[in-house]
Amino acid sequence: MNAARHHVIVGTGVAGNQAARTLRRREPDARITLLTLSALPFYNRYDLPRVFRGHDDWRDFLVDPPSYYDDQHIGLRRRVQVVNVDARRKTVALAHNEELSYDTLLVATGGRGYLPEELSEFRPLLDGFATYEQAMAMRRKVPEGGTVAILGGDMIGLDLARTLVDTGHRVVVVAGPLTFWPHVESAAHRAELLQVLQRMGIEIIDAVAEGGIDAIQAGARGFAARRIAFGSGRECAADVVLPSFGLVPSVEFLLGSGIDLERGVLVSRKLRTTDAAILAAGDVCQIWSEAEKRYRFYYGWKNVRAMGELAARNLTGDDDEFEPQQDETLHIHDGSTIHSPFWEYA
Amino acid sequence: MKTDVQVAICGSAGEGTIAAGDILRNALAGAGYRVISFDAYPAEIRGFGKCVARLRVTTEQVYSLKERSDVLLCLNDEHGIPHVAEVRDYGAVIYESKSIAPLASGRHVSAHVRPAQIPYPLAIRELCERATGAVRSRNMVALGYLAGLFGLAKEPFQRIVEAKFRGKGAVADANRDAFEAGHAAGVQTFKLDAVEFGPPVQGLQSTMLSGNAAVVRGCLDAGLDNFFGYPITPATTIMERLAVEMPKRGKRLVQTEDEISAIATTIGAGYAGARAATATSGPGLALMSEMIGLAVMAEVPSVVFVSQRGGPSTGIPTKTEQSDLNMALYGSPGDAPRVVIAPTNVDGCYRCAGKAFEIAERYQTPVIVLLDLYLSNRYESVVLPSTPPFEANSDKPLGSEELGPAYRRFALTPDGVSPRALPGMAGGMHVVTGLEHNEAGRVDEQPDNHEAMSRKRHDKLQAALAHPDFTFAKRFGDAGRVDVGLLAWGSTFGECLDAMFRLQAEGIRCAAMKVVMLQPFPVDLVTRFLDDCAVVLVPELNYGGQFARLVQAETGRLVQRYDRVTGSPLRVEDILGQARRLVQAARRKAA
Amino acid sequence: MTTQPIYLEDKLREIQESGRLEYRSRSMPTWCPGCGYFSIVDGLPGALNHAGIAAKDTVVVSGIGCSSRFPFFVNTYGFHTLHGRVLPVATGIKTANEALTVIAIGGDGDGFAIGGGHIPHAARRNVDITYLLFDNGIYGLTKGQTSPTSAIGFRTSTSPYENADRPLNPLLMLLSYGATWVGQAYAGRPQQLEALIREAIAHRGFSYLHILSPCVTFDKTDRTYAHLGEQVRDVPAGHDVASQGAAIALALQVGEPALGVFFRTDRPTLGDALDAAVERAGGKRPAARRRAA
Amino acid sequence: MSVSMPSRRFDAVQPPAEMHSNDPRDVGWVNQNIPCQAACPAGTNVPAYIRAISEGRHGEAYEINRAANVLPGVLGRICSRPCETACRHGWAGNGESVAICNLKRSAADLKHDGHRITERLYAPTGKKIAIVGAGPAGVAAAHDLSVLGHDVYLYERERHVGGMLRYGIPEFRLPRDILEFELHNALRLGVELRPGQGIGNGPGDVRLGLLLKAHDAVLLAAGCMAPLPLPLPSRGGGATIDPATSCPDIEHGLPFLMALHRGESRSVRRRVAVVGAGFTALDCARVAARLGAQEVTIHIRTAEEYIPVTKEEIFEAKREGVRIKGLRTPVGIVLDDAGRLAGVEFVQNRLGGWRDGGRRIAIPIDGSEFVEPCDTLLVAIGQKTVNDFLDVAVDLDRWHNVRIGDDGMTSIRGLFACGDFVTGPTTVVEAVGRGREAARRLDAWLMGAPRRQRVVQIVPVASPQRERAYDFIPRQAMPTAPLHDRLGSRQPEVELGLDAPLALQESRRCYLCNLHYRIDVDRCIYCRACIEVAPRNCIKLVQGVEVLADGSYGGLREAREWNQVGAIWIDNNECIRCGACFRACPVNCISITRDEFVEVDNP
Repeated sequence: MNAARHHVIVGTGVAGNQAARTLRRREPDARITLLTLSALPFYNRYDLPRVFRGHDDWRDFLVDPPSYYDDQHIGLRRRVQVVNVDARRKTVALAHNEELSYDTLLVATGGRGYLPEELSEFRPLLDGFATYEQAMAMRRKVPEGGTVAILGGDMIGLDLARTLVDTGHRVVVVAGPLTFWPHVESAAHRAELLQVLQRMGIEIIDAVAEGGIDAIQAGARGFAARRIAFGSGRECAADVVLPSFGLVPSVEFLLGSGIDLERGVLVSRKLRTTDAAILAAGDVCQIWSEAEKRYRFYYGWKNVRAMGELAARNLTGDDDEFEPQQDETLHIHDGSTIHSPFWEYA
Repeated sequence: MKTDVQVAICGSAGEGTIAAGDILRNALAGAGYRVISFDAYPAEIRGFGKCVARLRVTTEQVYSLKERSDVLLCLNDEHGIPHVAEVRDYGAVIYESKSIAPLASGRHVSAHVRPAQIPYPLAIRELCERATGAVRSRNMVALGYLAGLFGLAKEPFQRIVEAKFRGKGAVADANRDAFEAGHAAGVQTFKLDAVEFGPPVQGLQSTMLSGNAAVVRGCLDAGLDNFFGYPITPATTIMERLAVEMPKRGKRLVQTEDEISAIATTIGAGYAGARAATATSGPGLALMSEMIGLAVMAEVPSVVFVSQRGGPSTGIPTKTEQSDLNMALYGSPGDAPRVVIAPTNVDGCYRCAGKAFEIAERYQTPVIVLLDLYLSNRYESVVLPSTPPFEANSDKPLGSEELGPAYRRFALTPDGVSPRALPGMAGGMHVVTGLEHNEAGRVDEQPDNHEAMSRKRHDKLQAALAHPDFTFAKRFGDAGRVDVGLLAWGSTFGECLDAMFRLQAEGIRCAAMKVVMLQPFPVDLVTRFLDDCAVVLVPELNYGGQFARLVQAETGRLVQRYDRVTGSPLRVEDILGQARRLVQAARRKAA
Repeated sequence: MTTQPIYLEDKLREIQESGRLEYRSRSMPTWCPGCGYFSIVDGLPGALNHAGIAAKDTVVVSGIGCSSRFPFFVNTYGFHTLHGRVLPVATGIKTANEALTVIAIGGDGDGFAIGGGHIPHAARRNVDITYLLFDNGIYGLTKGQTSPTSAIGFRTSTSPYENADRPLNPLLMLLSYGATWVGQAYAGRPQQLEALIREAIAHRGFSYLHILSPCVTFDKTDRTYAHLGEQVRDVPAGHDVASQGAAIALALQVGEPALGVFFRTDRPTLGDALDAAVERAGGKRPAARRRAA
Repeated sequence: MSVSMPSRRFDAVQPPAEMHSNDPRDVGWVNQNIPCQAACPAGTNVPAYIRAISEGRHGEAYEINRAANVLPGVLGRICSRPCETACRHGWAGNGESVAICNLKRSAADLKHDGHRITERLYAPTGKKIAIVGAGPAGVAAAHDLSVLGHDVYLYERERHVGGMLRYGIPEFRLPRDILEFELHNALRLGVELRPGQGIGNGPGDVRLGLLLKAHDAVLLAAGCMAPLPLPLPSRGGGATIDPATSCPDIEHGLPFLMALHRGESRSVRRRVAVVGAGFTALDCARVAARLGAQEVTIHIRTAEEYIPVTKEEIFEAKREGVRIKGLRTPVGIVLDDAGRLAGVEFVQNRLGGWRDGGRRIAIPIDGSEFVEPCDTLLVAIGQKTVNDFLDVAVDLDRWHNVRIGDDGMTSIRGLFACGDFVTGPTTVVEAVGRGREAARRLDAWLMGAPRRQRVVQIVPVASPQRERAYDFIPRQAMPTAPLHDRLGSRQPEVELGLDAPLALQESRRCYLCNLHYRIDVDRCIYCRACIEVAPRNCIKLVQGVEVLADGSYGGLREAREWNQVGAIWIDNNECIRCGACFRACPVNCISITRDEFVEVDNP
């Protein structure tokens, strides 16, 4: 029976790919299908800031060569969108009107950037940095020594920020409660950290102190492309504005599937959802933490990869629990630079 | 930067697949690229028929299509899926992203795109409906997308579309809007493939012509007066184009009720002194063969274009083959020698068509110009001479002293060609008949006469082997002794030439020869070539090695046959394989 | 034309119980969507079914052309012959086995151009076959050239400056050739079409049914559903089907094609004549060769 | 045999004459094919009024609404929109549902000032009916019963009629002038108002027993106004207290809102916590934000996906700064030394089984308690009915709501009940629907038989009335007041309404599901021209159709092979009424009718 099993994995991030790798190792004959919205095979998103260091061929970012999927007999379907999961019939519906049936389903859709509702009306004026395409698009928009305004911050945004500063760009971080997301920092420590950021060459604007963001507008001809207006009347010009408020899990396609959701997919520590055939792994998972007595997300490349690995094992006979792999404390080096364990990746 | 991009467009006949290919190749030729293109399409006009249009777009001169395409445009999933595999790594696969009918698992193109290929889903149908309110112009959406994605200039497309749909109001608008919608989508799409269109060739003023279209140009430049025809795939387009062009030049075209009538009327007009022709395919030639016998007997100039298709009988009307050679050479009651010539590319179609009329007139004979579906429907960007390189009149001069009571229509002369009087000429009155006749044209069944006249009809054609300004056979590649020679005729030669270049690149001494005049046969040229080759490969698209047998019979030399009847053109790869095998065998023997 | 809503399952029951579906093949017709020939490929089964003629005793013979794909879509014996050569083949089959119902099928090009030479002879011999001629006034399979029934002024790829050849009048020809049953139908009126096919088959002798049908792909101007729908009318009440003169008069009114039976008469068929010759020779009538059921 | 046909032009469609039908296949078709109307508790004929709007007949659109739900201007603002959840345009692959509710409002907004409402009055019956409670259910019933010719007396304990509409819903969602106008229209047909008159045992109350004697029938529509208590132990093991009474910083949501709407003053402190997941909870949070709270958080037991509030409502609340936190149940409160609220103690939940209406059960996780600091707590976890005023012995169900029979009557002859008073808390449109249903039953009882019945009216339609292009119009967003204009005061309406151009665009999006496309199988020539142009997989070669128990049609059985094709048929379930097939059919064998429910008088 196992030989004939069809494992379908939604999402080809770190978790999905690690799961596929593991599944193949443990079930040489199983049918494995990866589904992704991306046009490219799995590449290292943490690496994307490198586009500002002159790496602009997507092939440089691939983790495995295309031949890997053929050699491993892993079906890789790109630019396909899952719109619905029918847990009873064990099928996923794809946006182009195709139906795909599975024996086991692994949800590894990860998260996408969170945009606070009060900013949603400005969406057309904002940029993203989550995909290779977005990264390249942003690089084209930012001139030599140009300015990038990062709203919020978060460790992904700050990672880009330090690269931008390195490469001679100007970076303004509009700081708020999520500036060090996913780190949770006390008010006192936050103030200190903000100072360190300034020492790192990043300009800081305190959103709250400035009465919040009133509007984001397109700049007039001949001026910077974007203008941010604050409640206080202060203004800030930039070539691109990048909202960076942490991640929200991508679970829309699971609505109505009967799987338990809150913000993410609610899973046991064994990464099992409320449907026996469906597991979840990575940033999309909201896992019960016995220690903290709450459902929580475990971010970071090490955690996500471990989840992918574990989900695959639990899909193929094991029954183990997830153990966090990631140090979550934010360090300051000799008062002049910060270092986040979330910045460590292979 | 060199450009060498092959685009394949596939879909059902009804989806405008062929039309899309046609617009694309014309636009690209117009933009200054070199283009070779070939469409494969079914007998059904609409519905389930599967079509593939392939174009190879280059800046360097090439002679055949590539094995692998760089870009695939799928207008529907069912027909697209089998072709995804032909797309090269980092090539682009463009396909419909929103199916109307539910698709079974794996029946969408996206399930077949290999990891190294770049998927470009496109809501073709929806974009079309949004832009035009209808679904007809889906192909234009796809073309627009292609142009937008690869940054091709819009202008040539707009020019072609404008010309193609001139005066068709709403249809023209719909196609323009659909193209624009697709183009916008293409421009917005982030390009991830490794396919690049470099700048076109500076100042290249080529025109995109199919083999049949080139034949038409040749006919017109040679002053064709009358044309009679009956529709048959793949020759029909010759007549269709002539129907448009001849009246413009005060010439006449008549669609007869069948091929029998078509050849008869052609011969009648030829007898009356007109430059006349008809066009057909194998089945039509079969019907005509008796009449061709009459033309031989009556020594009436007449030109028959034969575009071969898959046989025998109704065979495979929409596939290519070179299997009518024997019928063209011999098909008729009795000994009926005629001239048979076969161009090897679109440019050759033009020259052979024009020359056919000179030869027919000069030697008072039917001339069969052998094409095939692959050549007839193949498009190449060609540069035509500004002034036609053909004689307006090739009739053997008829001195007034020869006219009169003593005039003998079939007088035996040194070159076998008798001065021909045309109806209306004073003192030239005579009778032609299908019965054996004497110099005066009177019925004569005497053995001596029959032998003499038969000799006359055969010998006069030998002079055609010296006809001015005509390529009877031509050698390419390395001079002197070679390890392997490729000998071919007709459409097959392009693949042989590209194969030859590849063999040379592999360090194999190699030459290739095309034979254009098949009857009378250029024995000396071919024999000399054969003697230079350690081994000779004769690739052709028929089962019986008709050309190889002809060569062996005419030269007395042995050649290696390579006969394929897949209905598709030969693949360069296959020719290479055969040639390598022969070379290795020869070397082993030598060692 | 309902004053009550149409209820699907009532219709389906009616159609399925009628048995007509058994005369259809499995393969879906491949004509262009909108083609009038669809109605014929549905009408013949209906007619055969209604007349109670077993599919196995029926042979459908055709030539070359769009219409001649017909045999592939009916569940009877079928013979797809060469361009224009349908009637001789049909005649041969009928002569070999009088027990068969032989339906000859062809288009306007197949029948009146290349095959034109055969029609008069099939008619005057009164071969006991039914000839369904699908007339769409154009060559469809070769992608739209002028046909013998194309109207004057009609533009096609081979008459880009308007067709100047007078279209022939098939009904007039057949009436003059001596066909013993001549009628006309329109693809847009499926029920009437089926009824006429039924009557044509029922007729003993050479029956010729001329079926007007649009080519939606290559004729967007002349013989469209819209135009034909406006032009056609029914054979006037009181028309005398026994009168060849009346029939000819009717056939001459090409402007508004009449639908229905033009002419019907009885005279010995080719089979009768052959039988008679046998009798005169004093021989014995050969029993029609039976096919295994 | 005769084969000649009637000699009129053949291609002309002869449409079916207008007719009424009770055939289960027609009734079933309407039920299955007009999802919005089927989903509306008041059975509003949505396609009809949207069609009217697209033709600029806003007044007529308004009347079509009024005929079903009595208070279109009100529902057009605050309806829970079950119709939009059901809308065909929102089905997979079809895009977003039509903004039905916003259109309903636009009809009310855009009808011209001189608009005269139409009412088909019945002759006076001389019957006297008392209705207790002037909320949506009571008002709807009063309207219908007065139209049917009865003398109606409407009792209301509050000073003004309107119930929840007036006292529960904030003005920024429902301006009062709109409410006044529609209440007036509903009650102007000789309904006698008795505002400020309580029914029950209290001082000044009229006793129900008397009411029963004095009228031919009494209808209880007292609603569901008593807040559910939330007994919470104060941290440090204090006695369980009812927050509403014990601490100035803790209040029940509904009384909080009602007090404000009575004109009493209320205030909140800096950090406001709201517990509860309904419209009341959201209203409390948004009001709190307007009263100057810095941080407003709604704490819910399950998750956003499962709470019975429209997504638009949640989004607007979030834009106003309200945050929602899930999977938590309050288990205690934390008071500071001064006895002021310092925080609320919650326990983490996990999701349990399913409740009806797509809701979830929350199961607390032992030992996962935690404290959220806050200064004001508003409890809006639901309401219950109060029936202690009943001085007559009437049967109750296990939720202690009055039990009614199929005839709408309680265990006491002549005493009817309806609305939330019977069902427990629901929605306004539900209450209206129940009120009208009760009126119908009460009338039937009084008159001895139903006076009206519902039938399917089938009317031929000459053309599709739609263009394919309409299907690509995006859902028109409701214009809203800019953030900084909102939080200052409780008055200005947040949603500004669709103007005429927006309404026209939006109305064109409606598929007009009441259009029924049929193929006349007898005239179809199987040419498939229609399938060629179909925008979806909506026209099928069929060999059978499933007939359901109630005689209506289920799914089509498609044919794969030519000899199985019994008919070509339009799958009205897939059909989006684009009209492409109608235009493409060469023999005009496709007909369109408008099939919809109408109410007709019984003979």
